[in-house]
Amino acid sequence: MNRADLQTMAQREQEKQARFQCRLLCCASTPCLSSGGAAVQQALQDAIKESEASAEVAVVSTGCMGPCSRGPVVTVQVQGEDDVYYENVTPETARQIVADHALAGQPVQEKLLPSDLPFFAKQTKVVLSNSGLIDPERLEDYVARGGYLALAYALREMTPEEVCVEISQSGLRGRGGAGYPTGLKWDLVRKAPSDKKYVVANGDEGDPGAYMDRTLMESDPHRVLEGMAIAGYAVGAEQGFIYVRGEYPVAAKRLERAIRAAERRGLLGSRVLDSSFSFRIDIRIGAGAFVCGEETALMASIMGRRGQPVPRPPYPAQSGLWGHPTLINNVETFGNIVPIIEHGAQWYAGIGTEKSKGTKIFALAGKVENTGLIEVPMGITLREIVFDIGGGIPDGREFKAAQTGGPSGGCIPPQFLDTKVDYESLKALGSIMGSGGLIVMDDQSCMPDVAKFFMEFCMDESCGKCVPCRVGTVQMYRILQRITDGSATLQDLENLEDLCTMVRETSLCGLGQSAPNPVLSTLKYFRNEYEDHIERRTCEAGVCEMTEVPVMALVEELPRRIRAAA
Amino acid sequence: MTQSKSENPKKTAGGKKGQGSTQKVRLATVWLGGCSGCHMSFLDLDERLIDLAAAVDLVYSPIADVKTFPEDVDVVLVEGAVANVDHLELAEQLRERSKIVVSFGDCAVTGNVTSLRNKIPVDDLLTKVYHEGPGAVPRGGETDKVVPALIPRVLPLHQVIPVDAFIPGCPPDPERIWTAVSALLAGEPVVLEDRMRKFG
Amino acid sequence: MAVITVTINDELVSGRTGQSLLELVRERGIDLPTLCHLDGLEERGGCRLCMVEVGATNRLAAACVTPAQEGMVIYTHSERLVRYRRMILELLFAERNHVCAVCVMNGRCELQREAYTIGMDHVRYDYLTPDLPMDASHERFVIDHNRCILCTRCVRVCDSVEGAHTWDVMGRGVNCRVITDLHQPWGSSRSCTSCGKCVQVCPTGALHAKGSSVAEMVKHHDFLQWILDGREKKQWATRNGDPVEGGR
Amino acid sequence: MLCVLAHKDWDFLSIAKETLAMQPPRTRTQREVAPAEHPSGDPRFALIDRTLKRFRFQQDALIEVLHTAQEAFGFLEEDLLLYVARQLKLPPSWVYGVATFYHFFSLKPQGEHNCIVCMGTACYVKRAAEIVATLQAAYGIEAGHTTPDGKFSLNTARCLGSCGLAPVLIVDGEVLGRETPEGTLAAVQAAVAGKAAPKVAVSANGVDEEVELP
Repeated sequence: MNRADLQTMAQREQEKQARFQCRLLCCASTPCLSSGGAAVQQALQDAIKESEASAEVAVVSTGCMGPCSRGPVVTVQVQGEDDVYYENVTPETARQIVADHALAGQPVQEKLLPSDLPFFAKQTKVVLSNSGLIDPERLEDYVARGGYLALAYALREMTPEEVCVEISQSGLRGRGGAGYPTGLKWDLVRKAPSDKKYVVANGDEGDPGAYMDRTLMESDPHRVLEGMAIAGYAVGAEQGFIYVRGEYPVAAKRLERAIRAAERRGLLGSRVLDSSFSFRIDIRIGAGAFVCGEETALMASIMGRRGQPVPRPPYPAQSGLWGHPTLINNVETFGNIVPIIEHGAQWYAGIGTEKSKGTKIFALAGKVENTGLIEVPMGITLREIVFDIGGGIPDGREFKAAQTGGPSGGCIPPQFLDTKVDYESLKALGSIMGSGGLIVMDDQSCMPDVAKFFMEFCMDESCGKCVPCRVGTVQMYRILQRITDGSATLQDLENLEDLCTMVRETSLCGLGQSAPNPVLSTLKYFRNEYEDHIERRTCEAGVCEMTEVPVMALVEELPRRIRAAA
Repeated sequence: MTQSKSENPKKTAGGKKGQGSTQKVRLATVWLGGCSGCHMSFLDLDERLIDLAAAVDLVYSPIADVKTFPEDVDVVLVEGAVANVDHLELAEQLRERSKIVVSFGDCAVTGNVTSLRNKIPVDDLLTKVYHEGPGAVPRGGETDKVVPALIPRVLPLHQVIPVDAFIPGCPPDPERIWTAVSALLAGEPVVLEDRMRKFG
Repeated sequence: MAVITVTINDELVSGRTGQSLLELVRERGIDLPTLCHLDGLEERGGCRLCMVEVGATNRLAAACVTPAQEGMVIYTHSERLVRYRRMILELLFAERNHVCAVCVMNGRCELQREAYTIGMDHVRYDYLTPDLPMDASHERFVIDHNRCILCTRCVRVCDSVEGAHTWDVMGRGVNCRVITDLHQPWGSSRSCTSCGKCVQVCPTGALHAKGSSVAEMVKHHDFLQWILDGREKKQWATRNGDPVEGGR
Repeated sequence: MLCVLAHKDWDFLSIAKETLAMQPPRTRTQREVAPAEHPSGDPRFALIDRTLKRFRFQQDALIEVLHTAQEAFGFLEEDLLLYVARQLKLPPSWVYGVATFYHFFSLKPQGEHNCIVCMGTACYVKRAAEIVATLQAAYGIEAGHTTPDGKFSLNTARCLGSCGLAPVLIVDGEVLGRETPEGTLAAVQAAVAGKAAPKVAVSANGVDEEVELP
């Protein structure tokens, strides 16, 4: 297939879609499926069949539309009208939608989502621009929306160097959390002398409460593949790997299909789009290890080994997979490549703040009205995310903190709600951008308990290679456990802080280095809660039960317990 | 749980009384959960004991017949780990009544052999030793005040009360003890050279 | 190999490209504590004792795995570094059941030596006291997991020098354990050649000869250089010209 | 920990099979070679052999092969690990080290019924810990363990990625969202007793079902 074929394919598909008077887009992402999406889709299809409207009305199974807590979500597209969203659709509503809305033009009022909902209005869809609009399992759908044209353009009109320059000028930074300039990384790999190079997409999205990458892979797999292929062209690699978290079988399956479809059409594989560039992509399925999100551990895992990080330097850009220069980017980063090539670096750099360009996808969850997946421009305030898009805290409760960055991040208190969300600002607050999990907490969350939760996570996920992380996380966890069970002393608090700094500075990889962040940030903003737990043995949020006593109190406590047991 | 206050004790025994004061240093030694080996090693100071006797009043010790821990002690050497509620009580008392508390020997410093039982839950331990072993006794004895209740885990002294100086060793050899004790008597901080800090 | 200049503790030092900071520091006679490092074995960078302060940013780097580069400024014994090293050693002592008083390596143990050298006289953290087994099924050797610090010297020497790869690490985090073959009794391992290299390189009492009692075990590392020199350079002598005593 | 998911709901094998069918011609010669059968004659070994061949016996494919093995056998027993080690020409300790590093691989058989409680941050904030505690108390097992009679396994997951439905759990493949401790216990008891979960929920397997366009 060449560029002209691609355009023909797009045209044919667009015409085909235009023949339908009405298209019913039905979300087939994991959250919607978990709340009954498959039955809804079946009901839509049955209803159409029964009313013999298959020629006018089409049902499309799409990726995520965003408002996951309101799932299953169905979008109705009628030609010449704005899209209409339905929430919490049941099979009954589905039939009604077909009968009233699709066929009679009368929207079903009760499950209607207002289209001017701030949830949608405040978002800027760049990476997710296809998500929820196309069938992720059909290459034609992607091509109809301009898919693979960016790759074709890059291959024909740009040198690899120019691609790297374009990406650099866009100001795109790594979406995995650390925010390393993507263009710089590409250029490093491009310049690295080697006859063999690799491109790796990191889809090992391990942060609990984050599912941006999964959604992107499930909803628009070709965009990731196209981004990787452009990267392969830019750095001179012929082989790519997508490392998909083992917990994401749907994403793996859709990617696998997408790769096959693209290979069949000559969009991947040898001689891509009839050029001299060849690029194969293979999938590697993770097996459940958070540390594999770290790039050196990820490479070890791709090579079938224990996912233990190795010291850098050498960096993967110098010596990565099998000793060859390797470009590793997050899946979401690759999702940004196509729009940059498509619209130009200038356009992209126009979105966001001075140092953080473009948009960021967040998985908004926790104690907030609208949970789901959102894409917002960098520089938006936390307040806008939590109160406008998120719709505020349910049950009239108080906002207490927003947790970003998962176990490597921190908790941001109410006084910083007007902070602009970008890499630097979040770091200055003691948190990180992270991969994009954003958990809202209300006054029912106890901060030492939150810190304990994350420390337990890090303790379980520590690979065991370096001492500070392997043992330090256990010691920090035990201190936090004592704080939350009422047996801690003030000396414990001092030891905890010392351990935090030591583990942060001496650990081998990012997991250990950032493991103390949740503790440090909660200590910074909610120190009084720690002190209440220790000195008064009280938990304001009512989470901790304080069933233990400090060791000296065992003198009275122990005989009492023994008598009670006897 | 850890309560050690100072890494390098500033507090000194001789300090307050001043050099040349005729008043002797009030020294105590305590035996918690240990084998008394540290005390044996202490006695191995041999002829230095005579110098020591001239400089201190031994106000409380397993080798002296004193029932209660006295007030106003200058230095107390504590042998053994904290293993039961009696140890806890005594530890609290000696901390309140002494200026300088010294963890004396590996059991006090690390828990050592005494803490080997920590991997076994207390209930299982008691059952195994007292209820299933030879001459088994019925359960319930441990509630009696006469037998002090075992705390869930044996702890080194500094995890119970703040400790000012540490003399590791199992047992600490007389040289170490003398280095530490003479420093304390001279009103100086205890500084042991490398080899003298060796555990075991 | 180009000559480079590095500033160590405010002193200008010359070295060669390709050298690690650890090599350079040790060449100057500065004692930097290490546990997972052993001359002749592949570096691991896991114990984090050899961390040094690098450059104006005071970022820490493990000297054993950091290549020396022209113009580097490093400090090896700042107050912060000594404090961290002590904490790391305390963490190691707290991790498993290191009861020096009843250990075969008492007096010769590297962990014990690093602890007293750094000034560690007590451990501020919880002793985790895990319930770990001892495996005495091998005819000549014993593995006591209570004393293992997971430096993986045994794994590396078995893989790269003996070539048997009998040892590896199982599990993750604090539950890691060195294993032989399929986590089976050492004595039943079919890949083990009983060469004893793992025992010789083990820094603590985790691997020891059967029958040795408290403070009796003596280990020799010289054999490693002996084998490697012989293998690579066909030189069959140690640095001082004598054959190794414990090498076997 | 998540091994239950791996062999119950997740379709690595079908991915493997499909990919096998789509292999480019260059590996065809290898596929034509008759698979060497495992001496036990257990046909499940043939599945492992297929994955081995797909990856041309590369040692780097260890994790892929272990995925297939666990999918086929439910858990990784020693014999199986040894077989994989021999086929890939890897030391047994290496294979064992890898198999125990990843949460997905289980070296013990799992219970007949299982419940996986999501312990991701969103679920944690919505008190998933109480659900785990309730189940632990009811069945007398810790999370990650199976009851002595082999009837029920309780597991926790890092994040099931359905944060909008928090707290989320999976009982015998059924995804239940916005659960309570009482509701979960009832669902689990029903599952263990062999009845369908009382709550109507769409099968998680639904995600694997193909929905073709009209």
